[in-house]
Amino acid sequence: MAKWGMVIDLNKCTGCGECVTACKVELNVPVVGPEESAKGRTLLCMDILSTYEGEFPDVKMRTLPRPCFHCEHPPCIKVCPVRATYINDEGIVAQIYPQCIGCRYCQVACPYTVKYFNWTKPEWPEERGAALNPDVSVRPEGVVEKCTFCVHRLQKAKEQVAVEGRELREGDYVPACVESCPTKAMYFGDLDNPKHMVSQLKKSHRAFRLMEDLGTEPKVYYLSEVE
Amino acid sequence: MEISRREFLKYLGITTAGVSLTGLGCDSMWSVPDEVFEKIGGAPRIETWETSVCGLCSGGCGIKVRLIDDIPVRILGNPLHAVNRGGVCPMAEAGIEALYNPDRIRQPLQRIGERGEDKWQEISWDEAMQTVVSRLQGLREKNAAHKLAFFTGQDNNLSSRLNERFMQAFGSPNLFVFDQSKPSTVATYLTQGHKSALAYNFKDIEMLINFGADFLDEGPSPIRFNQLYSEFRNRGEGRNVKVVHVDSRLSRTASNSNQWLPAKPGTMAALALGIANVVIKDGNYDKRYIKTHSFGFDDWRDPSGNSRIGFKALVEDNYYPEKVAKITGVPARRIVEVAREFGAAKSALVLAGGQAINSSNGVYTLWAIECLNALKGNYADNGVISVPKAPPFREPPKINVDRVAANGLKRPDLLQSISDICFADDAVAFLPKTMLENQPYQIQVLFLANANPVFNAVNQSDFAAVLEEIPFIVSFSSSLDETSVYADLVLPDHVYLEKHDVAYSVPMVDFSHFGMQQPVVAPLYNTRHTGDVILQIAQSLGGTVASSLPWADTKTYLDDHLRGVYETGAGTIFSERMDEDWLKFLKERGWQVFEYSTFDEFRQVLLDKGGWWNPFPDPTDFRRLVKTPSKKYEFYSQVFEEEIKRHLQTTKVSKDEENAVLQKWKVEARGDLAFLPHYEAQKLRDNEGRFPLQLLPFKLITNITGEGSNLPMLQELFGLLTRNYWQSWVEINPETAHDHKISEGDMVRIISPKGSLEVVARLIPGIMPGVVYVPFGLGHKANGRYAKGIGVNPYEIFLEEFDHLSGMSSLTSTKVIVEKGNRKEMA
Amino acid sequence: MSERQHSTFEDEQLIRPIEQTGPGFYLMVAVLVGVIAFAGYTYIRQILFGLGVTGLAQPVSWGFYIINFVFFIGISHAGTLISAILRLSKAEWRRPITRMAEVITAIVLAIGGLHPILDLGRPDRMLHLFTEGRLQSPLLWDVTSITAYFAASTVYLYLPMIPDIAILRDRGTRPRWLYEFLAWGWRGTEHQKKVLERAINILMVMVIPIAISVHTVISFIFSMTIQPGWHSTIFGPYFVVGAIFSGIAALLIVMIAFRKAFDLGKYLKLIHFQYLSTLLLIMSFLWFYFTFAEYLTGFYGHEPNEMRVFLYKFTGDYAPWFWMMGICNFLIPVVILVNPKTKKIPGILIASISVVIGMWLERLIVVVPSLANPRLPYPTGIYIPSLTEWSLFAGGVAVFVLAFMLFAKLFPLISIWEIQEGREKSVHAVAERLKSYLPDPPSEQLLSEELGNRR
Amino acid sequence: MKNDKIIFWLQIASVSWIWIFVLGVAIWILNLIRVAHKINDALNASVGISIVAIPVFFTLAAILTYVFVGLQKDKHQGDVRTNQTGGIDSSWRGIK
Repeated sequence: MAKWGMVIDLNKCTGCGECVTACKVELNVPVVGPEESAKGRTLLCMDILSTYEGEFPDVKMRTLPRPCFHCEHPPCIKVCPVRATYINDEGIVAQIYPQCIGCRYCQVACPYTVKYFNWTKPEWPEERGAALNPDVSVRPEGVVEKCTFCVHRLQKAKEQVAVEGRELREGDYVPACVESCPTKAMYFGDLDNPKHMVSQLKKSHRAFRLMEDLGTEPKVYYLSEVE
Repeated sequence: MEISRREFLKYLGITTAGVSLTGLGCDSMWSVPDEVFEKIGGAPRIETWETSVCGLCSGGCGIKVRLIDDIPVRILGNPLHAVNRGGVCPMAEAGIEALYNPDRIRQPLQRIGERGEDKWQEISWDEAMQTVVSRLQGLREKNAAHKLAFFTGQDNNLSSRLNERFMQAFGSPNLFVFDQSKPSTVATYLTQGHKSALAYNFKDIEMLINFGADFLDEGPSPIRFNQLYSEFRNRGEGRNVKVVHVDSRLSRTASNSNQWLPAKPGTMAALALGIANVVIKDGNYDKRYIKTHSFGFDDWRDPSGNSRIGFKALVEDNYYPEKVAKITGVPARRIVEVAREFGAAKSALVLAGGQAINSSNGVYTLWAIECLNALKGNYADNGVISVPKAPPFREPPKINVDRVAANGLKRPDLLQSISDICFADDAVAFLPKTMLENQPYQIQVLFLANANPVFNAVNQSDFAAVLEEIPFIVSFSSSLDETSVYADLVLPDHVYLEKHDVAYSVPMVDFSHFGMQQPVVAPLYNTRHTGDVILQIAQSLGGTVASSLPWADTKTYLDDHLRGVYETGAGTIFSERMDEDWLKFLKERGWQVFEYSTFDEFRQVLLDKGGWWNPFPDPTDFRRLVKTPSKKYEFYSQVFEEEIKRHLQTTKVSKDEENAVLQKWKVEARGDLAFLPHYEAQKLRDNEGRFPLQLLPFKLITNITGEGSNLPMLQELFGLLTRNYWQSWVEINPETAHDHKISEGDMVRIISPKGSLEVVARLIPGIMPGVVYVPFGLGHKANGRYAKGIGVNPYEIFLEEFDHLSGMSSLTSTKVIVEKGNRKEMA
Repeated sequence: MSERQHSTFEDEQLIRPIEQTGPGFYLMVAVLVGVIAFAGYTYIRQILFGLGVTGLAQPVSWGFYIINFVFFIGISHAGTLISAILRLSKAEWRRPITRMAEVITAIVLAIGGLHPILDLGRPDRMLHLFTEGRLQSPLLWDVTSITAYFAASTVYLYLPMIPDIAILRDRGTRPRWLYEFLAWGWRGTEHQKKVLERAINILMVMVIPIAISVHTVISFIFSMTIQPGWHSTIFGPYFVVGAIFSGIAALLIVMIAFRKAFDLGKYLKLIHFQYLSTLLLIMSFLWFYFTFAEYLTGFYGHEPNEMRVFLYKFTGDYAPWFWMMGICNFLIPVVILVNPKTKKIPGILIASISVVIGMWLERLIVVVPSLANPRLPYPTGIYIPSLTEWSLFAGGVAVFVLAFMLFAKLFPLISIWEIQEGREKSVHAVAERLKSYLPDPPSEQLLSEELGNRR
Repeated sequence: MKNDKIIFWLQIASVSWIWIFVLGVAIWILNLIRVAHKINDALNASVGISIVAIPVFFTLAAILTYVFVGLQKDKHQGDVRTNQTGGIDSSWRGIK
């Protein structure tokens, strides 16, 4: 079985924010509006973290795209009381929206704070009509949501591959953020397949994962910047 | 913790784990389907893709639109497009919301309230057209064709050339372009005598010094620069480009550079000359080029035998690193390091933008920076800098000018009568000066298309006053922006996803190219392509106006142009797996890459692939391009001397006359110095220290033009990196903030002599102490529910200062005080 | 006949509130029902508009509901646990206290146990807990242990009440059928007494571990995650100590209130309050010890994430609450209760109220700062509860007071039979017991030998 | 007395209710174990908890039943309503 994972080359990333936008559009993540946003309820399944290092004039700004890390040992699924979040055998940590009771325990338990809660009913202007991604369900209010590695694309890819009668190849399945990254800083593939780019890149001496000491075994690797 | 997924799902009775593929995707066991959810269900879901060009800024990025059952649902980059190569910025991605924006104008509107009151009545197209045509006919009958003015926005597409053509055929010289991202050409003109926009080839450069151009956030085509900057540091060991960024704010461009030199705002000229000083001292410049192709580098004698000072002496005497360090705040050691590296680099490029241009000493700053390029010989034939040709469009038939039009065109345009600016080309900001006094004549009819000076000019209130006075204003906007609310009639344009156009010559791209914009969806509302409307007006006006614009609609007009490309067979349509080198290889061996049997076939392929490019441009021959009196690159600008002569309409200028003119143009230097690049300190009004801080704006990739504010997605991601969604903020250095007793998240009031703003404070170490930054883009007073009343517009409190050589607004001349406000920010 | 009967009954006073109702009662009920109705209204609004009506957000996504859940469950430890421990240790002064303690437990547990439901984004999907529950989640451990504790403490409240119910039944107090039904045919025979005593003894032993498990498991909600400030082995005992601490304080408040309202000075003497407040003082020290141990380990380890939460509490946004907690939980009770002059009813009341407030703050300090300081550089969130949350909190308290008042209307708040048993049996039993603790008296022979030697 | 009968049956019903409740809890936990087993998810945790939880509930129900049955024995001993000393305190005295 494949172990889907991502490698983000920080040396290539410029922090433009396209992955964030692509994610919002692809996953039909609603726009919450100014009032809700001011309360800190913006939904960003993909986010960019930025930090400043040093003091003027020797300052460095670092940007770090942050999807869900799809941990191999996810702390979120252990605590879910109703199996609304689970890890499948391809390593994708997913959320079942119709199952979620909205207790937000997974959100609280995630050491990376990648889970978001739909505090209000998602709304789009009426004029928008059906112009949403039909591959992804629109969340009801009151459930937790997260980055799914665009798992709907995996299913589409599998169907496509089945029709064409071949094996799944690298690049058949990539999440929206990876697909849209203008600087090609993001790689996606099977971490266990030595032919896939990601499995080679993760061995790079520049590769690291966030908070490896927690033992969560994230499946998103970063390649550090070259100074 | 292992769950077999299939079993798990079987158990849960759902097939797709929360994301639906077919049907509703959620099992009936639990699902409480939402209305939106149901809306998605049901249809057959046929997925198609259409290519087009993004129309949200002048970057002209190629896009690929995903349609489900002919409904556009997502916008991606067109990977074949030569400019953006598959990447798009957040703005383009959010473009889908422009299409479905609930505040779009759906029908021609006629004003029923007061000017600017935003009260409208829907009218039919016929009625609206009739009104416009009768007004225009009235002008021509009175032999006053010049009293029609046209304010447009971006001008690098073919439909805006249609506007130009219309204005000429009609007989008015008053077409003005309000494009913020247009690079200034004044410095180029002063040194080289031509006004061509320059483009840059980054392929072989080793070093890049960027003076203040926030390419990664502002563009033009910011995504192209994001790709370039990323590539600069990933070319491989030893081949990476060293990028030095000069700016007072650690922008994303600065942080993606190797080195950041924080120079005080308005002092970049000094820094550039300081670098020149070291380079010249080290003798690390292109001596051959300087010797044979430049003028005024060494001291020289004029025809009357007077000794004149040259660039070298000027720089060596005045801009040694220690002095420059004092002016700019950049340590001398750093200046020397950077200059040594710059000098040593085999191929190095210097670029400028942002506060280097938009400051009261902008022309001299740009000039000084350009001289660094000259020192590296970049205006020779090393291919680093070029002037790309426009694509070989077929030239449209000659414009017929009747008597009325000829009379109109003879009249000076609105800017020519302004005497206190040197070059009026980019001086649209000066329009209110003449228009308010009805000089040289009063404008009777004004057309507005994509121009929004009431929002994005520093003298926006003057523009508003101008609009109040104009008898008849027609807006072609698709949304009621700040400027359009002053219109009498709104003839709504399609949104870019609904119309045909050709976008070409994206600024700074070094090869000729164009992208095909095509409707990916039938117009949602009763709107019309502005090109069609212009053509129809021309037809209704009849006579030479009609015969000069003989096309039935924009599409035929565009096709007519494209035929030229088809017939010359130059370049190639964007294509898969055909990289530049491979195409070059083919071309060099004389093979035509693609051939099309008919024009229609060519056109179809163009639309499918998204555009055309010529990856192998002929190198620019600057020797032929340079049109200075000396026929060389002029460190000492004789062009400027000529300009003064032309201004005074004499051939001989006395010292006093010259000084008077310089005085008028707010140049402080006198004598030779005025004709050489030099540093002039900005004069900042700070009323005896009452305003201790300097206010500057910056832009964000999430809303490059400020016109993306009516897209909720962009509003929500506006301050993505600082997490200021749906709001403006001020960036302050922590030290400065401490001095002013401001802490992170405080509501603060920024007060300039002109007004005040209330925003949230963000303490950011990447800001120079003493300078505060407010993002541009929010603070709309109109433009729909998502834009109106969100955030603040810093331009409201900027002083109306200008660079009187270029007429550009100065954004570095405003001093402010920042006070702690009353309420604490929630969140 | 009944007149005479009543007048001769020694503990008449304990029954009187059941049989007579003053206007104050109705007024109080009206006010409480008003508060509860408003809380109900805000909850319905929350169901309609979603959790958006609360002050919760990213990253502080747990707030008042979880805080109150932990707080109320903590209060519930007043009762059953204290009464069981006192009974087990044969502390004779427990007699007038146990009933009240047990009632607090049963009521507050019901209220606290429902709080997680308020917190759900989708309360309509509650049933998923039963059909799809996942026992690895500490939330389900809570469901199980709170259910068990609720069942056990209700039984533990009910069984010792049977003889008292029989008294009411025999007096003919209305509604008669209720007492008839609840008395389970108690006649006070030797056999019945033995059965009851045996049952109570078993329950007493059983209820202690259950009670401890409840609060331990509640602490596990936090400590099972790997979040800084939460992931601590001390949390189980720390929460239990805190729970007993707040429970005693709540018990003292209730005792003082009903002593005043029902004029029970004869039964609840100063000595009871002093004994109980000594216990409170001990718990205060114990609480301080645990708090100290908890924070010292965090501080000494100086792990950056841990430190951020630590500093947020000590010097950051939550410093006012943190130090107020310290003052309320330690400084005030210790100062008041150490000094015999202030260790009187008013002082004890102040100390108790301060402890209840302090313990609520402690729950706040546990829940919010850890969430407000995510490990990755997100903005730290300020949590400001909305009116909905405040009104539901007030509603919870109102339900408690109302339920307690209704209980007092139906059943005696002080166990009549235990008082009587104390009067009649225990004086002698205690004397005997005391004698058994003392060294045995010297025998005759030794005594005479001793005398002989002296001579 | 007819009233007594009704009350007796109500008492029986309430005691049975506790058993229904306890059985319900047991069935619930067992169901969760079944689910956990079926999808191979956290079985040991489920079993562990059931081992502790189920006996506790049964013990509780057993105690209650024990008391109920125990009290039934002397249900009709000494008609209290005619007892002059009033209430149960007489029986306590009797014990002494």
